[in-house]
Amino acid sequence: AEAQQKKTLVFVTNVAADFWTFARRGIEKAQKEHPDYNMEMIVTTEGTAAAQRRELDDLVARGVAGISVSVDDAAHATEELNKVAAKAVLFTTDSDAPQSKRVAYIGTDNVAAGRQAGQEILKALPNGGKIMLFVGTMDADNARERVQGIREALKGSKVEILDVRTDQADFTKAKSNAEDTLAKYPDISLMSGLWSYDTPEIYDAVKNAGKCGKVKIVGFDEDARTLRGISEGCVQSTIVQQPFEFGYQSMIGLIKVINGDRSWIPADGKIIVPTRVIDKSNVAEFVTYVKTLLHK
Amino acid sequence: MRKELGLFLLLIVVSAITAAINPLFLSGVNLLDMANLIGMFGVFSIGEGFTIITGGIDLSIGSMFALLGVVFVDLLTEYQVAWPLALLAIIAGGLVLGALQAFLITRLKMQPFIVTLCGLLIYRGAARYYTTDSSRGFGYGDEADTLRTLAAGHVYGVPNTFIFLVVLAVVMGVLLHRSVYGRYLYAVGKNEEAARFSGIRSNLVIAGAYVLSGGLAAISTVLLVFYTNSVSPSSFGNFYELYAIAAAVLGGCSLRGGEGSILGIVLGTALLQVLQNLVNILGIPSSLNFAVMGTVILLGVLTDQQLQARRKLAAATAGSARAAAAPALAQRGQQT
Amino acid sequence: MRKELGLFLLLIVVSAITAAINPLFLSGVNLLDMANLIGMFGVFSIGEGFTIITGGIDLSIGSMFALLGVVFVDLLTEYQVAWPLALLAIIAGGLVLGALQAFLITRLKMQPFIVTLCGLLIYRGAARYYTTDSSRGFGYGDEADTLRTLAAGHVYGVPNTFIFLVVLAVVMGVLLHRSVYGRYLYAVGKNEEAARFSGIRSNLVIAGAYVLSGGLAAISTVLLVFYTNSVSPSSFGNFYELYAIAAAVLGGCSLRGGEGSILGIVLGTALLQVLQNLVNILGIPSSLNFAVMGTVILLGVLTDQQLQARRKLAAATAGSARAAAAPALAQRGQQT
Amino acid sequence: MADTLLELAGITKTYPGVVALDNVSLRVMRGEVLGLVGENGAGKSTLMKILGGVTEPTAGVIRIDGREHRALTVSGATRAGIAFVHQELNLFENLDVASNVFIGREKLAFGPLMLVDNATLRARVAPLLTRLGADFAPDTPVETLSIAQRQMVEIAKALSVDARVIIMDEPTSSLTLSETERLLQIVADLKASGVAVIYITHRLGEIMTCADRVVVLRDGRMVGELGREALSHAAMIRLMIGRDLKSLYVPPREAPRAGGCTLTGVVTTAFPDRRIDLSVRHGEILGLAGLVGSGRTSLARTVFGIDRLIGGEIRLDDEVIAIHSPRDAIRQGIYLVPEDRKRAGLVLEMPIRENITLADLLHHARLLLIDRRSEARVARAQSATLSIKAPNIETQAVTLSGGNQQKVVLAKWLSMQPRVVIFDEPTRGIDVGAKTEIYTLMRGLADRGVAILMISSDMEEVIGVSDRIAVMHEGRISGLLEREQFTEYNVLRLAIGQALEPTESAA
Ligand SMILES: Nc1ncnc2c1ncn2[C@@H]1O[C@H](COP(=O)(O)OP(=O)(O)OP(=O)(O)O)[C@@H](O)[C@H]1O
Ligand SMILES: Nc1ncnc2c1ncn2[C@@H]1O[C@H](COP(=O)(O)OP(=O)(O)OP(=O)(O)O)[C@@H](O)[C@H]1O
Ligand SMILES: [Mg+2]
Ligand SMILES: [Mg+2]
Repeated sequence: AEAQQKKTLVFVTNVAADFWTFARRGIEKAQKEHPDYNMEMIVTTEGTAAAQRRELDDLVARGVAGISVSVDDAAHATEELNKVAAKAVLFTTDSDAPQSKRVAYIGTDNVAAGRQAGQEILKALPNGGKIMLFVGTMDADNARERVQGIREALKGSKVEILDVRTDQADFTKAKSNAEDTLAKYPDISLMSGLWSYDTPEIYDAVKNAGKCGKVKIVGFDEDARTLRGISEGCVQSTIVQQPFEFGYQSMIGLIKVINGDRSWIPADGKIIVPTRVIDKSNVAEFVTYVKTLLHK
Repeated sequence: MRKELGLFLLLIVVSAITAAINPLFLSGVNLLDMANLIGMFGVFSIGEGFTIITGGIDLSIGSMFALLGVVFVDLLTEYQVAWPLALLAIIAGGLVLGALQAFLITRLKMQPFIVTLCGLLIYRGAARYYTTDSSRGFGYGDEADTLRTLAAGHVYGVPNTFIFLVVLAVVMGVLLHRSVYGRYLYAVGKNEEAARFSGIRSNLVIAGAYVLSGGLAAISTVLLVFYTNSVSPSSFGNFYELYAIAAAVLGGCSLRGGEGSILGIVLGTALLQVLQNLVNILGIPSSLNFAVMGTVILLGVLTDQQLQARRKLAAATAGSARAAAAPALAQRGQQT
Repeated sequence: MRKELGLFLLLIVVSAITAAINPLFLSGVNLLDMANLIGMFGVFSIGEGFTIITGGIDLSIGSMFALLGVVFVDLLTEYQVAWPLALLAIIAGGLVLGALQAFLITRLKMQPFIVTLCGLLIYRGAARYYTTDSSRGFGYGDEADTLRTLAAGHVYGVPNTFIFLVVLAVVMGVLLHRSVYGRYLYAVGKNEEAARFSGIRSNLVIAGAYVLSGGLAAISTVLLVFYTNSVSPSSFGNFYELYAIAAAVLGGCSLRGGEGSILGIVLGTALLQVLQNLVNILGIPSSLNFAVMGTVILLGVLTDQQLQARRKLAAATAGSARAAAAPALAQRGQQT
Repeated sequence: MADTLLELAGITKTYPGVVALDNVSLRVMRGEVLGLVGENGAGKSTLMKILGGVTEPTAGVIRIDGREHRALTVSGATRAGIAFVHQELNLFENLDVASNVFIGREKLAFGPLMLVDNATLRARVAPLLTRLGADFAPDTPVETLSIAQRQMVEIAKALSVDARVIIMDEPTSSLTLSETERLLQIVADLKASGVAVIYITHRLGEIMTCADRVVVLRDGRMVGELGREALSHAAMIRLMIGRDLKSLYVPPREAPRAGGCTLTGVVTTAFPDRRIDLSVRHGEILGLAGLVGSGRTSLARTVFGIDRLIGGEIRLDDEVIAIHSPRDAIRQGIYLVPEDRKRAGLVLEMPIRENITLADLLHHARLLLIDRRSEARVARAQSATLSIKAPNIETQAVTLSGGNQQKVVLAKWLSMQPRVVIFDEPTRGIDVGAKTEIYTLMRGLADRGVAILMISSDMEEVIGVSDRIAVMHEGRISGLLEREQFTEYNVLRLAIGQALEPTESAA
């Protein structure tokens, strides 16, 4: 019965990915600070808009007080989100839906992150070259935005994007895509993985082919092997988001709004958690940070 | 009817337990949300049921959703086609895909599993290629508002999808259980050769099931599109054929063909939806969603089978011997 | 052998065309990459083939990979278990899961499709729950380097996985085509009742196939884990059962049971991998990956079927009569 | 003979590699019973399938009411008043009896809705079942019926058509004497009402009883026609196999020995409240007769370990043996030749060699690997001894005729060491030539000291082959007959559960 009294806050992800483990830690931290709330995380089963809509409906039916959601297919979910916003405090995180009546967005600016990656690519290839991008699916917003950012940054340079290969989030396929690229383009200069597992698979493929250093790698996110690759010098750099902050700030922010405090929210509602570039210079310190977060 | 009764009881028990733990399960909002989902999933599960009754299977449904879905949205938004036309085009599309599969199965004598598996691969590939992997949706405008109201609206709070399913179930129930076509379907599903010897054009009967499944998949596409308002070609409808198969099998369809009822399929769909709902309502970790579903299906089918075996044993006292042995053998025995 | 020959020719033709367009297809690097993938996928496809020959199916393979995969990595990294122990534990795990399914299928007489579908749902759910949806990988340390060298290394450039597959294929080929168990397997797959009337313990024979499939899935898990170096419980091995089924069916296994050969399954696996590779090598949009696969399977099965029908027509001159009619009928029989 | 009802002229049917029918012409008169006989594979069923519209002839015409057809369809044939009782059962287990009887010809209600009017169907089927003496109702699901009952449903199906010609392709293959008699009575009634019947059977006695005229086919050709007056077993057999048959039955060469298989108080799942006591001695053939559903097959399945033994014990040479599975039975040398050879006797798609060695594979294996040469040796020897007609031992069993298939099943057991062999309907659907060979084999076995239990519904066979006859009635043994008591009358009395007349037993 007591559980019914407590207000419930829920964090809804878009796909099942590692990334969200960090957010979970953030939520756990918030939970410790606010034991009078009941905090949950829902890792979706399917990663489809339909599944997410069902989850949101069910949460509204359950009468939860606040929801922070990484929106699947944000451009088209407005109506559903508005329905949710009418019943609960609604934040978006990681993937925004600016047209909706969400109160705030806490997350990355993926186009900016893409631009950052573009800068890193330029740094790695001062004389230009051919590059290949790898991602799970291109119909995900963050994939499109990152590609867009990279293209913007590379505009006018001598770097040529050959193609974007997709793998449906199948790691084996991701790795064989990387291997096939090495086979097809012996002169490839750089490969970039846009989703967290892509970069480590590229790293493995490049390393197995004995092409470390010859083929540069720039990636996204903080997979352990990505970081190891950076320490080894096989991976140039990676752009990391701060999902821990997504989780933590979402919960704290929801509580603030529930208590009537909206003063901290900017006009467009966007609270951008900046992305960071991890390269050889700061990787050691970052690894320690990640380890303490994950293994506690 | 015994099978349906058992399923109904299972549904009641599961619901009662859930409601006991969290009474919100029975709240109006939740019930109507579920009704809506049952409506959408029920439509294509009925189609799947028809193909299963012929002794076949349709694995292509989920990919059909993706292909028809992106085309449908494009017709409305990109090409500004009037909604009745777009609707017709999509339904025609579903029927044509169904007919194509039917042709390969009945004329070229390919196995349904293979044909529809290739359909699964090809349709989704086509959808992804056509959209160059970008999703399609109704974003800014309010396209096809009339159709949207029809597909996603409600009457006195009851979702139209649910009303549609009820009507469809009645119509399909009459078709399957009372009409000549239905009878032939059962006959063909059980013993195709004998059906041909009885002058039944079994090819036509089987083809009908696949065409119907395609048509109902098309209608479901429209319902699903208006539910999510967008279609991402790589994930839209992924795996939904498994829901449909599970619903049909739970509802008493046998993959060996010749068995199943509309009521059973609808109840099966309802059970699957309740199971998914309760995971969220009870706050069970969502990672266990599929596991809960798998466990309940397993236990459900198992209990039903044991009960039936016992019933048969009891009936056998009346003097039948081979009765018990034969089906047990046939269980995993040869076909046709 | 004719079927295998046809498949081999198809493989040659596809390869030749690809090589003609892009000679890099035949580069050492590419061939060895492919050999590695064929090695990994071949192992579990052989297991799948065994279950299909009994007239059943194993849909649970992909989810087994996920469950066994996360446990395996955890044993090595989290619990620092010595690698031989961890390897044994995982293989035992695969065998136990297989045995569990075998029990439900042979003892409780449930349909293999249902049992393994529930396995698919439950194992993945368990994997996700166990890891709370986070992936497991070899990150910072160099765990199990000996085993890694065994699983992911190579001898004179030839990947160990491929060598393993060749050895396995020979062993399994002898088991299937020369041993008493193999003969029983075909007999049970073709006509379980007649097999039982000949004193064959068909339950044991069928159970053997599922246990074997589980065991080979476990070995594949290890190979796959060392290939990707990490396991995401929600996506690892997703859909791989379909690859396995497709490879087996392409290779001549019939879903009605009683047909198929190891050589065919291996060739089928090879064809599927070549198809995926050529999409990348020829720079065909990734979105068409599955579509290409679907189309080639469809055309392959279709051509083969037409050729066989023609051959049978010719062979019938030798005097066999009803033989031709019977399989044609059964062609579209139901599956178990 | 003025009334020609229909005529088949110059019918030829070729399957790839086989000429099933070669220029056969046939005329059917109104109200006659035309017997059609011939060896297995002679083309009887094929000819009838053409008439029933199930297959198309390669050449020839079908004349009905003066109109010529190149081929008929099933519905066309039905419209022309041709009804068909198929040789292979063509029923739908998932539907009830009435639905099966009217399948493809449903009575519709509600006009354009094309709904099936079940009530009418059932009402129409009920009298047909009564006429056949069937003990089940129109709404009984077919899956609960025995083979014999199913055969009655097939017959009811033919009767339900208002037919002018009824084709009966081995309608009695699963029926025992009393049902057969009833059917023959129905045939007579049909004839009296002007309906023609084409009657195919391998039980020549039935032909003798009912046929007005007999047409004999051999190898797809019509080899002769016998009028009522010229009808005799010998004449038919001569035409069928092209020579005289010395004698159908072989007498025993040695007297039965001591020992054998003894059942005491055996209870089967089919009749949980009945106990069976029976013993078969080494060297004898014990016939087991009874009506349809009397429990003979269940007894055989129980002894062979397919069905569970609920009570009682089985002794072999005075030793109690435990049989939980066919494996146990086989280990004891107890073998079963099942009644449904295609389903239970053979793996049809396997070659003869593999079928023959299937039950004894371990003897052809070293280290669990099969020695194909040893297999081939045994298979070749067996097919020579049993004179199996096939191109070679790698021929698939499907392609063989019924008689040769049955011989393969026998070869499987004969290659091992039989002590007791149970034959369940050993000659069902098998032509006279092959029958004799099988009888000779059985007798040969018995003479070698094997105990043989022969379940048969063919009265001639039971009386001709057995040394003793046991009769079952509703799950129990209702009596035993010694050779001098062998009469149809006695068997039948016991089969319907009446005691023998005292004069008989005194004699
Ligand atoms: N498939 C079946 N379903 C229900 N009851 C059956 C079936 N087969 C046989 N029975 C019943 O079981 C009992 C014993 O049948 P069984 O087959 O052993 O007798 P049988 O004398 O061999 O008959 P048949 O001549 O048909 O083989 C009978 O009461 C029969 O009606
Ligand atoms: N569908 C078919 N395809 C090829 N050959 C066939 C087919 N049906 C029958 N045959 C062949 O035609 C010939 C005649 O067969 P049919 O079934 O007419 O013989 P039957 O006289 O009815 O024999 P039985 O007494 O065994 O029933 C046989 O050689 C048979 O193998
Ligand atoms: Mg015949
Ligand atoms: Mg019997």
